Amino acid sequence: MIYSVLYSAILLSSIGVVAAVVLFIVSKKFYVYENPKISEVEDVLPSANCGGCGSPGCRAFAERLVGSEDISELFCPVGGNDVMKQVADILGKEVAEKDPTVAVVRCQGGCEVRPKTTEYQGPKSCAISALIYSGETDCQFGCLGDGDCVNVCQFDAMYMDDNGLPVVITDKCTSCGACVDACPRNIIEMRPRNKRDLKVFVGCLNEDKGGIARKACNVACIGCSKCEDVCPKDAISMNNNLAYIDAELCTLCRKCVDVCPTHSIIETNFPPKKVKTPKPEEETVAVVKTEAKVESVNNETNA
Amino acid sequence: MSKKESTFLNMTITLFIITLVAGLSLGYVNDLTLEPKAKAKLERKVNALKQVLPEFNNNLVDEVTLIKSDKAKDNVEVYTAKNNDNYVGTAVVGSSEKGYSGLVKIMVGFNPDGSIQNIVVLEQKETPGLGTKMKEVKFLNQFKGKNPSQFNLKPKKDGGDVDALTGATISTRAFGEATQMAYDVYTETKPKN
Amino acid sequence: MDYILILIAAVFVNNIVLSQFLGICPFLGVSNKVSTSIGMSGAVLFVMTLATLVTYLIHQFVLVPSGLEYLRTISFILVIASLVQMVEIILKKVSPPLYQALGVFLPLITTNCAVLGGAILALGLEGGSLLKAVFFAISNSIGFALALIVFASIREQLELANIPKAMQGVPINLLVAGLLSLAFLGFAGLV
Amino acid sequence: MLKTFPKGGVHPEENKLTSSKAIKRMPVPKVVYVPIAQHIGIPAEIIVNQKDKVQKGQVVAKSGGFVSSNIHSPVAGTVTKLDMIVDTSGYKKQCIVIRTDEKDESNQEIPEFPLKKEITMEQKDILQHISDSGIVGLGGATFPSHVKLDLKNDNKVDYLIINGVECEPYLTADHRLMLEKAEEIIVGIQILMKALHINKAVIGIENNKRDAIEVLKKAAADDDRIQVAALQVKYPQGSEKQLIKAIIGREVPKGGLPMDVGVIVHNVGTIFAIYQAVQYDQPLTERVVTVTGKNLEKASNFWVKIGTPIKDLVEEVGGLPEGTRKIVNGGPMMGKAIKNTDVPVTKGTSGILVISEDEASRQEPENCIRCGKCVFVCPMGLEPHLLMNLTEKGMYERAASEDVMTCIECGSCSYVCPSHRPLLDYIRFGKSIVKKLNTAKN
Amino acid sequence: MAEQINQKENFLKGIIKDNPVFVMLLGMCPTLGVTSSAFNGLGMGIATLFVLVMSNIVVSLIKSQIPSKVRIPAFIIIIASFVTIVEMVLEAYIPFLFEQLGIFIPLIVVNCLILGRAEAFASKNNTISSIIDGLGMGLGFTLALTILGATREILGNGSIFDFKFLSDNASTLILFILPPGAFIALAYLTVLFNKTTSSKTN
Amino acid sequence: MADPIIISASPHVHSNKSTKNLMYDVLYALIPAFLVSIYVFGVSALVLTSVAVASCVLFEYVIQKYLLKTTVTVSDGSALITGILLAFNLPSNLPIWMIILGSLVAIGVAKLSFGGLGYNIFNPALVGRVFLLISFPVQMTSWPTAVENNTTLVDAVTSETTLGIIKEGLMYGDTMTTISEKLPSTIDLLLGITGGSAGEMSALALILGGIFLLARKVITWHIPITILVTMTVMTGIFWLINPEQYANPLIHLLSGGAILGAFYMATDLVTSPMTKKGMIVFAIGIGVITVVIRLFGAYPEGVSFAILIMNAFVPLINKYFKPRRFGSPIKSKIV
Ligand SMILES: Cc1cc2nc3c(=O)[nH]c(=O)nc-3n(C[C@H](O)[C@H](O)[C@H](O)COP(=O)(O)O)c2cc1C
Ligand SMILES: Cc1cc2nc3c(=O)[nH]c(=O)nc-3n(C[C@H](O)[C@H](O)[C@H](O)COP(=O)(O)O)c2cc1C
Ligand SMILES: Cc1cc2nc3c(=O)[nH]c(=O)nc-3n(C[C@H](O)[C@H](O)[C@H](O)COP(=O)(O)O)c2cc1C
Ligand SMILES: Cc1cc2nc3c(=O)[nH]c(=O)nc-3n(C[C@H](O)[C@H](O)[C@H](O)CO)c2cc1C
Ligand code: SF4
Ligand code: SF4
Ligand code: SF4
Ligand code: SF4
Ligand code: FES
Repeated sequence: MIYSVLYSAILLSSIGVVAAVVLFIVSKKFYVYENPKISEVEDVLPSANCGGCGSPGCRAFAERLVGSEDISELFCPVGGNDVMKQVADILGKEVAEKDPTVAVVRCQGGCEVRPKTTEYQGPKSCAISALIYSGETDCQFGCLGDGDCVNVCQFDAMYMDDNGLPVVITDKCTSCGACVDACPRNIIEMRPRNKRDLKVFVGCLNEDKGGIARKACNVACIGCSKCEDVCPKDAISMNNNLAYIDAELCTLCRKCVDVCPTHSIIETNFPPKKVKTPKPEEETVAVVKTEAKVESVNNETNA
Repeated sequence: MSKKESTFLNMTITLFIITLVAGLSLGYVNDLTLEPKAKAKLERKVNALKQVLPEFNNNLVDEVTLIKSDKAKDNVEVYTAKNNDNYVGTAVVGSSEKGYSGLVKIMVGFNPDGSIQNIVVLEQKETPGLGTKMKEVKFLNQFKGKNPSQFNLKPKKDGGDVDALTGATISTRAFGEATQMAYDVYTETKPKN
Repeated sequence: MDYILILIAAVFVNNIVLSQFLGICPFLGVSNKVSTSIGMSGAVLFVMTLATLVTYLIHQFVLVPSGLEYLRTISFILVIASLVQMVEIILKKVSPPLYQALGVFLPLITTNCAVLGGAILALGLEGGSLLKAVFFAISNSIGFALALIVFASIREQLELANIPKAMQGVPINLLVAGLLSLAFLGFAGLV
Repeated sequence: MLKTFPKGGVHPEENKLTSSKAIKRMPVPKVVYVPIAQHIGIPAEIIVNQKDKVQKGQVVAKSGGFVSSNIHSPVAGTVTKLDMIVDTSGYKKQCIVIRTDEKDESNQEIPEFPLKKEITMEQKDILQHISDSGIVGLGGATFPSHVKLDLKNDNKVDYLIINGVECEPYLTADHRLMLEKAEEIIVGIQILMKALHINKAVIGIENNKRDAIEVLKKAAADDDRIQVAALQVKYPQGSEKQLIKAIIGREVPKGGLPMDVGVIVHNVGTIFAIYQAVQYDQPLTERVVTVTGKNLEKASNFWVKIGTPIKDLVEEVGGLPEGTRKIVNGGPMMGKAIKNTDVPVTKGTSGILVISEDEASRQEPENCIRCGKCVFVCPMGLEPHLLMNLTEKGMYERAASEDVMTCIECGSCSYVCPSHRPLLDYIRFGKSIVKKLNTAKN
Repeated sequence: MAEQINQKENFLKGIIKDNPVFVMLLGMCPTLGVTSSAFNGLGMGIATLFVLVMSNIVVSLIKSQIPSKVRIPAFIIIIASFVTIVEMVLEAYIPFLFEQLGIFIPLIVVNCLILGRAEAFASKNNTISSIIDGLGMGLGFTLALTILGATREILGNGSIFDFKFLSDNASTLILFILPPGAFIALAYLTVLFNKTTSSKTN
Repeated sequence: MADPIIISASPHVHSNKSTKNLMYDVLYALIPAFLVSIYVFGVSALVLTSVAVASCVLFEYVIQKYLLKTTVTVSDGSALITGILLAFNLPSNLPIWMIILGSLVAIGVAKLSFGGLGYNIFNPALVGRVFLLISFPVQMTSWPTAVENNTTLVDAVTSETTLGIIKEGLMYGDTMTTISEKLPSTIDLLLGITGGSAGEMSALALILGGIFLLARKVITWHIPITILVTMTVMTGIFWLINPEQYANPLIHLLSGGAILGAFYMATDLVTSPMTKKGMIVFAIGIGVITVVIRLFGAYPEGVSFAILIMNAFVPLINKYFKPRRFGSPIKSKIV
């Protein structure tokens, strides 16, 4: 009986030795080097695979990070500076701090202020309806309201409100930029997140002349230049009947907000001002304003 | 992590040692279980025999006789049971290829008077829920105590005495045929005392 | 005739995946595209045939004579694992295009029940011979390929369907496999 | 058996309500809105300023590049504004607004030119003239004709096919034109044949316009180079690829042009415009427009100045009927729905279709039942259901490999789908994305 | 590694969060192949559990002695040894189960669950954690197999653990003890599992 | 303006065919066969059909509304057809609870689990039927005897189907000559005075409905005719080789589910290929598999399995038998 034990040991160990020899040859002859740092970097990346960094997925971005000499140009918007610091630690390279950004919706043309003049029938998609015409209202620059941006947001950071406009939940927004790409109208812009998420920006993209714009939408920028005049920092420029606030220059003084006759300029997360007696004809506008503040309340509780 | 370097020598040695240990321990366990394994195999057959035969105490499995039969491909196993050297019955393995899905193999135990003591089904591939019902006691019971010389092993549909399984006349037929074969062999080999 | 029966049995009646439940992991895993499933099938065909050939020889000429049948499992798996690696090396060197097509699937195959299971099943064939065992392995691989490719094409189509959320992913794949297996029951009794 | 293209196609209700209505001349509008992008390609460049006086037929916008075309003032008057006006694309586009000078004689006189048969112009002058006259394809694509006719030497074109099919339901503009200007069209064909050294021409006409077939046959009787082919009634027979296949059996290769099989296709309207330009030096400033709709009192065909607001046309036929829900620029299969009647007529406007409530609404889409009807009717051999699904699920690469780009947007698939799926909507979107991806790749 | 492992979590993860069958889809062949009755499922589960725990122990003990290039073959041998032991023991002492499980016993070797745990866990953690991991995973596997087996047995045979609760004549859904039933039952059990676990986390 | 102008993309007109139309056409086509089944099997056929239809529709409603919480689409009529076709494939004396179970499997498992109408890979009614056949072989293979002008409530007498008689006879070792004495006459087969599933017996009534479907362009000839021709050729060859072992083609065509399957089940739009070439390949597959199962398999009847098996191949067929793209090289190669 002891023989059988012996036999089995001999047989198995000879197979084992043969296997070892074979494997040794394999490992010697066909050695493929892969930088172990790639997987290390990949581990710290958020694995959202959103493409916000410009690479097709996190793994590809990790490869690019490891492969590049200078990674200060590369940035993972989802992970933000924290992640980039970790990456830099792993790679022993410098990263540039990026101001955190957040998506803002530059249109306030909800149902009440921007009357519908036609009815669209077809797939509910901004990109598709934009192919056939300028939308259900007379404004051909504003939001189409079919929510392509909301659909592409992987982080549930957007929703369509009752007014038919998208709203960004700034706390959830990772600034991946997917919505910016999805919007056929370029309504969405990435703007600096600033302290306490304070922002001042023009909530309109209508390039039509004042009268036409105003007729299409109550809160349209009519290109009156009052804000440009009042801005102490020259942060506001006028182009094609439309004001634009340069976030780099803007100091959040909010002088422009008050002078805008159509309330086109949106401020977020500022403490409530002393209540102005609302002028009667501005009732509809007031609705929009409270809407904007609802958003700010949301953010402050979480910030 | 303190992983060892992979060099030719330590790779070979590691695998050698592991396989050696594995081989030794497996050999050892095999030795340990060799006997129980053999016993277990035996027990299965003995169990079947116990079910179909009256009490016996001879070593049936070793005393199997193989009989040639024109109805079966292989030799037919016949077990002669004795209790204290008294002949108490015979178990015959009968089979039929005419099952719904081919082979049906059963073991039939006969009392010395030729009546059926009991039957167990050894192998069958019939349709679950139809032909497989032949394994059920309800079906098997109708054969107990019957002597095939008086009890026609064909299903009633074909003029026999067997209550067919619902929806499985073919299986019943095969079962009857296998039993008949067992009986035929039994009558040929029945000890004449 | 024997061989035809083996083929029909392995491909349709006792399909290795759909009724023997071997190689389910690659069946579920490498079946999202028809093109990859074809590559996988090719790799399985190759490895399975080779593995059955070698293990059959080992069994017949080493294990049985020395009375070491109980080492079947461990020696088979070792041989298969080494074999797969070796094939990988050789393929890489001899035929890079073939390696591109099949090579990526090779590591997956080591831990694939179908190969080990097929090798073990081949030992139990009635009236077994080396040729029969190898033919059996080929038939099984064809059965595997058939199931895998059909399944992959179904999955490609389902990619475009609006499957209820709860059913997405694993459940719907299992369900398709189940219904496929249900349909294949129709071949029962052919052999 | 009448000729037709072999695969696909549908046969919607023809509804040619206006085929017996002779073409009437619209009164000269008070104001015309002339968009600078009336053709495929680069928009023309405006060369007039506000307050400029312009003559009738004067170039007001010059061809802006190789694939572009001149635009002429349809009236004599004053440029009042250069403005953004919603055009047929649904978007505001640059327009030249011209107020008609009521005193200017050229606006009053109705030019009915007598038939002029002999072709005196030299070959290369002909092409130059076509180019100068701002002629673009009037069959719907508005592709600048001089580009199409600018044959490279290595291209052997041996067939001129004249598209008189007018397979769109409702529309009768080409039909009437063929009836009323048959001789001129034949001369136009001869002009092109001379210009391009082609000596085989076929006029393709669907069999629901038998009178036009007769008339043209008679007109072409003296010239045995010109044939008239009667075709089975089937949409989209008018699409050039299908038409070529139907008439001479050649198949334009995937991604290719008619030229690749030695054919040039022109619409009868274009031919007439070429005749006018070559024989009488008239630039393209007016065209035939069918104004139609089941509820219109006086649906008819009109000679309309380019730039006329559609409002004027609608007034002419008795105003928008009660319950109008949709106004289509073009036919019901390929036309574009427009936002309002302020939109001006352009070179591409072949008809105005006014649709009421019950016809206008789309039905709710349901799941695709894989009936394959869209596959059977697609004249291009595509699988519309698959293309739509792929686009919907964002699989543009696969859509591209399934030849989404070869879709001619005929709409047969959407028309026939029993589940009311917006197939073409998605396919068009898919095409736009694939095009973007392709340009990004190059 | 200095990381402190919460042993309770380590144990529980295999049962719910990373359940090898419902979540990780490991070892599908035995899962589908042997579960025609609750008892078979349980038996297979326990056999796997045994191999899993034992190989985890051995691997974690000798992990630092194995050169990384032969890691996988070494693990395979270790696993295969235990599988062979199980095979022999079953054959000797529970022959009935041995026959029922058939080819799936040697196939425990290629059950990705075992190699996966050896590779992903035991080769990186200490012995105690590895045992607990093996126990958790093994129990999760056993549980899943038993549930699947029980479901199929109840539906297909009107019995559970061979205890027949329906009369002999009652019609049962035989389909469920046949191959298609395995796939279909597992499909819907997975849905159920996902539903219950996801509603728990919410 | 009260109602604003509608903007939508072209085309602006639509054919008047809708999914609902198609489904109801199938419904009308099945009426003759339904009447025959009532005539032959009496009230039980009526009960069977109504239970199957009601439960299919109900399951679709309940599952969509309460389980999946999606839009309810019962009004498209597809569940109705699934119900009727399921019923037509069952023996009319099947216990009610089994009918309901079959409907649950057809609708819940085979259809809604895949996302509902249009997304299923396998023919729901057939999945339901095969599920029942395998689960309850006894009940599913004992058919009530056909009686002209049947007025009984419960059929106590069961009988064999034509194919069952042949299969069993051949298994027993009989030859076709002796077996054919037990078979119903060709006229009875045509009219449907024979045992079998509720709706599959009357070849004449089914063909009548099939012609209606062809005329209404709900289906094309490719699938049904190819199936029947393939079956005729296959069985014909075997019959010519040995008429004692193999039944003649006419019996094969007129018995079992051949006609029902060919005209109503294989043609299911959702689960059949989308090109004519594909349809012919699909139909040849069904014909061949059916005959193979009938002649050599365990089951006397193979149409259901054959259709289900070929259903699985449909995505593959669609992939490799695409319509020829306009303007692609004439010899379209199979990629
Ligand atoms: C799916 C299926 C499986 C069957 N399985 C069996 C079987 O295992 N055994 C059997 O005798 N008959 C089986 N049959 C039934 C036979 O074809 C035949 O109908 C039956 O034996 C007639 O028996 P009866 O006269 O008792 O109804 C099966 C039938 C079908 C449709
Ligand atoms: C679907 C479809 C239908 C068309 N129908 C017509 C038609 O009926 N009549 C016509 O002249 N052109 C029709 N065309 C346009 C022709 O394809 C082609 O562009 C035109 O005949 C070229 O002539 P042109 O350049 O003079 O316009 C159609 C195009 C498409 C895509
Ligand atoms: C970029 C481009 C270049 C073209 N070049 C030519 C050309 O050189 N010759 C020609 O006959 N047609 C040319 N065409 C016109 C097409 O053949 C066709 O008439 C036009 O796209 C409209 O056809 P449809 O109405 O059938 O869509 C060109 C079209 C495009 C878009
Ligand atoms: C011609 C035609 C045949 C059909 N055949 C079936 C069938 O055999 N089984 C079925 O469940 N539904 C059938 N339907 C209904 C419907 O297509 C089916 O329920 C879908 O498969 C469900 O997605 C049929 C419908 C049509 C129009
Ligand atoms: S809101 Fe826009 S930028 Fe922010 S996470 Fe969503 S998609 Fe990305
Ligand atoms: S912001 Fe842009 S993408 Fe979002 S709903 Fe509006 S138009 Fe659509
Ligand atoms: S896919 Fe394109 S070419 Fe084909 S039918 Fe549809 S619109 Fe016409
Ligand atoms: S016509 Fe409509 S329902 Fe039919 S296959 Fe095409 S998309 Fe699907
Ligand atoms: S358990 Fe993974 S392939 Fe079988």
